[in-house]
Amino acid sequence: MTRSITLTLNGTKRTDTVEPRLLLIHYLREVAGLTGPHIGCETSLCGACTVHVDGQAVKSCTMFAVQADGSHVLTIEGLDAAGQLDPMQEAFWNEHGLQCGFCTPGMIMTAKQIVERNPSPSDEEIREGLQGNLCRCTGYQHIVNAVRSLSAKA
Amino acid sequence: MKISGSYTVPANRERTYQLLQDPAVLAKCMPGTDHLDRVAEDEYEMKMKMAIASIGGLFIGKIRLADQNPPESFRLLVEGTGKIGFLKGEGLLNLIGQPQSTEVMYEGDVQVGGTIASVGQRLLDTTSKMIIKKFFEKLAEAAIE
Amino acid sequence: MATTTTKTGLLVGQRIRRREDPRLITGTATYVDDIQMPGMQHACIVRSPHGAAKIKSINVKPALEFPGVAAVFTGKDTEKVGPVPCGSSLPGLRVPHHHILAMDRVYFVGHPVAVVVASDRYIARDAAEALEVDYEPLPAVSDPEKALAPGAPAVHPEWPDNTAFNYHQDGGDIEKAFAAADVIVKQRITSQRLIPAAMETRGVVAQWLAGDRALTLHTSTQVPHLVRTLVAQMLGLEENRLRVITPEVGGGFGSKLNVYAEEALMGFVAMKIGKPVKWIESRRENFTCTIHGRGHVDYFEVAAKRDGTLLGIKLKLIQDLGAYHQLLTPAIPTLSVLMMPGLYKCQNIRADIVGVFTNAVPTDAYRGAGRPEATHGIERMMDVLAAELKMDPVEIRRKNFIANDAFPFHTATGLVYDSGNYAAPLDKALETVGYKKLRQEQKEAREQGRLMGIGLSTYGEICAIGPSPATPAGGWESATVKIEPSGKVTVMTGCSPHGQGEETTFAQIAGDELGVGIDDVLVVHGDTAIVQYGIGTFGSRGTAIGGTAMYFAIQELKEKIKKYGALLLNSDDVTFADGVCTDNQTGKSVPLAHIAAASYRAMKLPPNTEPGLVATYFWEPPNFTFPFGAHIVVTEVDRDTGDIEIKRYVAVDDCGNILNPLIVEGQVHGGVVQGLGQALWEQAVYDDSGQLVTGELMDYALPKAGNIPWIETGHTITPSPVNPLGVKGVGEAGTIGCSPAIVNSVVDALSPLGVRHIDMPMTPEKIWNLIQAGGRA
Amino acid sequence: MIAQNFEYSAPANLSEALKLLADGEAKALAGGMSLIPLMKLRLATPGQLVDIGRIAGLSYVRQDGDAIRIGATTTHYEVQSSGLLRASCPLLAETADHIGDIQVRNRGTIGGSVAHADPAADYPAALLALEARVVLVSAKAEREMPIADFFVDTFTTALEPGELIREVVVPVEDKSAGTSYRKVAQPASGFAIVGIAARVRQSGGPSGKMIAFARIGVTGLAGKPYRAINVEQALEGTAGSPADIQKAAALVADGIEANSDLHASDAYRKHLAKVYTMRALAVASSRTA
Repeated sequence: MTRSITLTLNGTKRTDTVEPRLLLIHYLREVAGLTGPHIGCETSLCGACTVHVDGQAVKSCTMFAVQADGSHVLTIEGLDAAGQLDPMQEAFWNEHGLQCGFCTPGMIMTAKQIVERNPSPSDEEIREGLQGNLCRCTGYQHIVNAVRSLSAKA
Repeated sequence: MKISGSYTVPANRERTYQLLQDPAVLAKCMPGTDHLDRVAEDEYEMKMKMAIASIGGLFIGKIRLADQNPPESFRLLVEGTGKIGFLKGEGLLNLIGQPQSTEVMYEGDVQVGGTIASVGQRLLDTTSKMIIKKFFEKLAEAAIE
Repeated sequence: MATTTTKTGLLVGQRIRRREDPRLITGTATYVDDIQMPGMQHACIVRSPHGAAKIKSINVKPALEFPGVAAVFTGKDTEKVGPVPCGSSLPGLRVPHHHILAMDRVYFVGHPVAVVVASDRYIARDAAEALEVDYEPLPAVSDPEKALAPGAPAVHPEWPDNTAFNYHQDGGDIEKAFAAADVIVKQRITSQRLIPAAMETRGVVAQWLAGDRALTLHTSTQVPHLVRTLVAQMLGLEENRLRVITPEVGGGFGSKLNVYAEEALMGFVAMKIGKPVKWIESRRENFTCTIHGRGHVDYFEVAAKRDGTLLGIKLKLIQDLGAYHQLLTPAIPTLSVLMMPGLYKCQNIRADIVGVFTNAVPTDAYRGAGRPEATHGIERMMDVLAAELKMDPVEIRRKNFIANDAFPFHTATGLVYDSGNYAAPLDKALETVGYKKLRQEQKEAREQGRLMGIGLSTYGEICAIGPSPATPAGGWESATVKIEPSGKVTVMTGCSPHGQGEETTFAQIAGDELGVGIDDVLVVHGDTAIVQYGIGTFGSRGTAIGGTAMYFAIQELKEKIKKYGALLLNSDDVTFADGVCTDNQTGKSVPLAHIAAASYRAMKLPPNTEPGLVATYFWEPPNFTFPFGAHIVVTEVDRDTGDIEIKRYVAVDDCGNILNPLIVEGQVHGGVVQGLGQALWEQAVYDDSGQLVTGELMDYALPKAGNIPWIETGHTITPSPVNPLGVKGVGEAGTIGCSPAIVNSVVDALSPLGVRHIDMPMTPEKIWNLIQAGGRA
Repeated sequence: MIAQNFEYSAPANLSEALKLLADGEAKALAGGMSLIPLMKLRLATPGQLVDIGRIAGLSYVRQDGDAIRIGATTTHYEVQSSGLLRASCPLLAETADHIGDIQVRNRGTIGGSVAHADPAADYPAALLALEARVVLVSAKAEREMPIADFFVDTFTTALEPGELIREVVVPVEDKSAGTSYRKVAQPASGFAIVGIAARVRQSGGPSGKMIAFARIGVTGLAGKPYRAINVEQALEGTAGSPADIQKAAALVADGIEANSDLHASDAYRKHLAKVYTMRALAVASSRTA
């Protein structure tokens, strides 16, 4: 009942044998050994597991790893692969867009998608864009500041 | 969860009452149930294969008829347990004779527990209404047969 | 004690981005679920689906038969493990024996019944589903007032009245106060059950090294040392054989200020199977098994003179405890009583608490822990009273504020408020929001039939918890400061932060005190094998107590630095400042790194001085601190739908000196939004059979980015004299100030309809019903 | 969090997929936004999944005369960002804006959503107002039906075992039409407590403007989405004044057995439906040319 899948994870191709029911988040964390994408719920609402699959922000808890066969998967770990923080990571740091940090990797991946699609979003558009990512610490304001700070630069 | 409502069955009161006491008819009306196994006077065991869209599961439970006052009223007690949760319901059914039919008025309380209770809140009301509707539709079919 | 006024250093007082962030923004931080160990097993806990039931039998065989299952344990196996501890004591408190796994009865949905251990989490989950438990469901009761009614189902059969304790407190002469009153107002006010919902659920990794008789628990907690002491007791293990490591913790808000059954259970499992074991709580488990907060029904009576002077406050408080006591469960409502008079000089109080068992998960400390309930009560009552007397809510508050020259102020509840200038944040908030103009706008809005509201709260809180006599398990904090041979500084704090940024703020203080750069300071926490005994992070205590302990350790070190400096400079008149020791006579100086190296090389020692530069300080605070502030909220209610729009949110807080404005703002924002959650959406709902019907994020509404207002923050600064840093604490301020301000605003909006009070959460439907009923619903 | 095990296949083309689905035992998986959460909670335990998400040629938005054909696996994001739909069927694109969140819209598909028939889903309101049609295929046959016939009951559709939605067909909107989707979202899950899709056209006669055509789709209110024909009829032929709209909107919940849950009682839902019908109609009217 297992299947072989091949995908490009943060720029590196890898092949693994997985059960069809293995969620992409569990694949990333337990098979590929990543620690960035997190699990904060089981109803696909918290967004802590957000990664990009072929350039699209998705909740990796709501996708089976087999569905990502042949895809390019980018996680938070892939953002600073060149040793340089991604501007969005830098923005979260500068604006204190995180406290406990648990939602942060998913939040950053969604934030990146927001500005990729709309380089100068309004506050309202930023907030709407973050509806699928829950944060219990920050009250979101500094996160909105972080995303906006980047859009101003763009 | 409180439920109440009424449904009109195309049969006279005596026949409607009879149908509602008949385990073979009840089995037909309960969605996903093949048959009822009698375990005591007016008490039956059942296996119910629930399937509402993608949501599904096997429930094993009991159904009991009580406080019979033919052909006017009786009490229906249902309980079932499955992997996705359990339910326990009790309802009073009042039969009111109409010229060509019988109005069955029901009023009761259903307790739902387990996974379905903690994650399925927004679906309980709609789906229970649907199940009740299907029950009476089948009953109506049985009445015409 | 000497207090610095707002002192801005090179580091202290600056908006410095956090030192902990690089690992968090790159996804390389280690939370419990990130820990992997060779041979590690995974646990899945089987839990009660019933609010109350007898366990007739458990069949573990189908679970054990799954390939990959290592073990299954039930209550019989863990019977000898000590009970989950209750750390608070009240006279006559009834404490049910809280087994780590249920014995013959379950008391709430989620009650752990068995644990299945397998080689991976998927198998553990499959096997757990196969395990068979035969229950006999029993009647349950989940509403505390219903639980007190005669004939209610008994949560614990041995206590049919469901009463865990009665607590009474008097201050002043309440009878006289009420006899002298021109007006008495009464109101029932609830603070609904809330789910803390830290984004990281709880989790434990336990490892037992039989040869060393050593157990290591990695657990997501706010109190690693307390977990060590108490779990060791539960397991019958010598305390020094248990090491507790708190890796990165993804939020707590009080829900991880506890010792849980699962922490001992994983220790038990690891010891039994001889392999490491991991348990990660699911979100549904988090909702049903991790403590809830609030759960108050309060009956307030306030006596006043016609001019608005408060004379006395009576409170009958019904506390929903849940089925058991967790660590602090019964103590939480007593904090509410302490804070009853708020910022007002009212000296007559009476409080009666009844603690009620219900078929629900225990309540315990959730952000604010007892103080938000108290503040919500008094701040609502001030508005109820103002409405009765037709006074402006600002004026009635000013009239009753404790005067600036009255500090330290002894309250009727036995506290001594450290310092305060209560009008200052109120004035600033009023000015920021443009109060006079707003009232004019409101008048015009009302003429147009619009429902516009202006609400405020002037809140006070008890922070820096706390002096040991007032805190179960001790209220001091510890720090060890080591200046390494290279001059780099390592701080080990007994606090165990989880998002508060203490790695940064502590480094700011240490950097300024020792004259080193922020990157020269490393702050270490959360490992009982490395860090000296400590208490933890909760009750807005981290900086005020933990930071102060570090401050004093540094002062000791500075003395030692000067001795070595004097030795190296061959002088007996030196000062240490900005990282160098200077001969006051010659002006010659030696940097800290040289001094540190010399202290470890120890070629020559100053008189009566040991080698090395290490100091440990345990600081016992002489008092709590008492921050305060004013929040003003402008709302407009949609007549057609009952929707509440928050048009302005102004929060002016006074938390004493501010070490890092960026972090303080973040704490206020987060706190306010949790208060907003309570005011508008959040509520843990149990039905009559004890089912938690808000059992997932699908039905329990956490605030989202898109439905909250912009928060305008401001500060006034009234340093605390309790500690030399002059800080008070800010972790809970936002939450405490928020909910009454919002409710007051919406009540104000609906006041033309005669509305005097609304219970939280103020759902649109509730508001719409009030509008439909012309305020009488 | 962990689904029960299942067999998985990812056919490369539609006919292969239909073959695998033919016996009615396997369940089709598209974006998985409805199915996977249920599987994780083990509320759904299909033994076999056929992943239609990677079948080439099932994801498209294209104009075909006076209709726009939308392939079943077209994502909500593709719908909301489709220039063709924004220009020629803006109601559907606007409705997609309201579904879930960015991540859900990136994965969720129109076919999956419609086939799931969640009584609180957003699309059905718009599709009913648009009088859309669905094209269904099975290994044996292909058929097309009006969307109103497709939604049978709560989570129940006209899909036969082994049958798939192949495409959804919506009309190219008349340039003069004004449309709007207005929704009350449940604050926790984002599902519609009530969602109203409105579509109107005005005709200008010598005696002034008049509502010549109105279509109203309602979701969230009842066990299944429906078209509020009584509102449409009450409105058509009127001048479309606020009073006309109010009078017509008041009929939206007539004879409807409304849902009731933790988040909204039946009475409140019915009331919201009226208010939001007014609001959707007001916006739609303001958008008419």
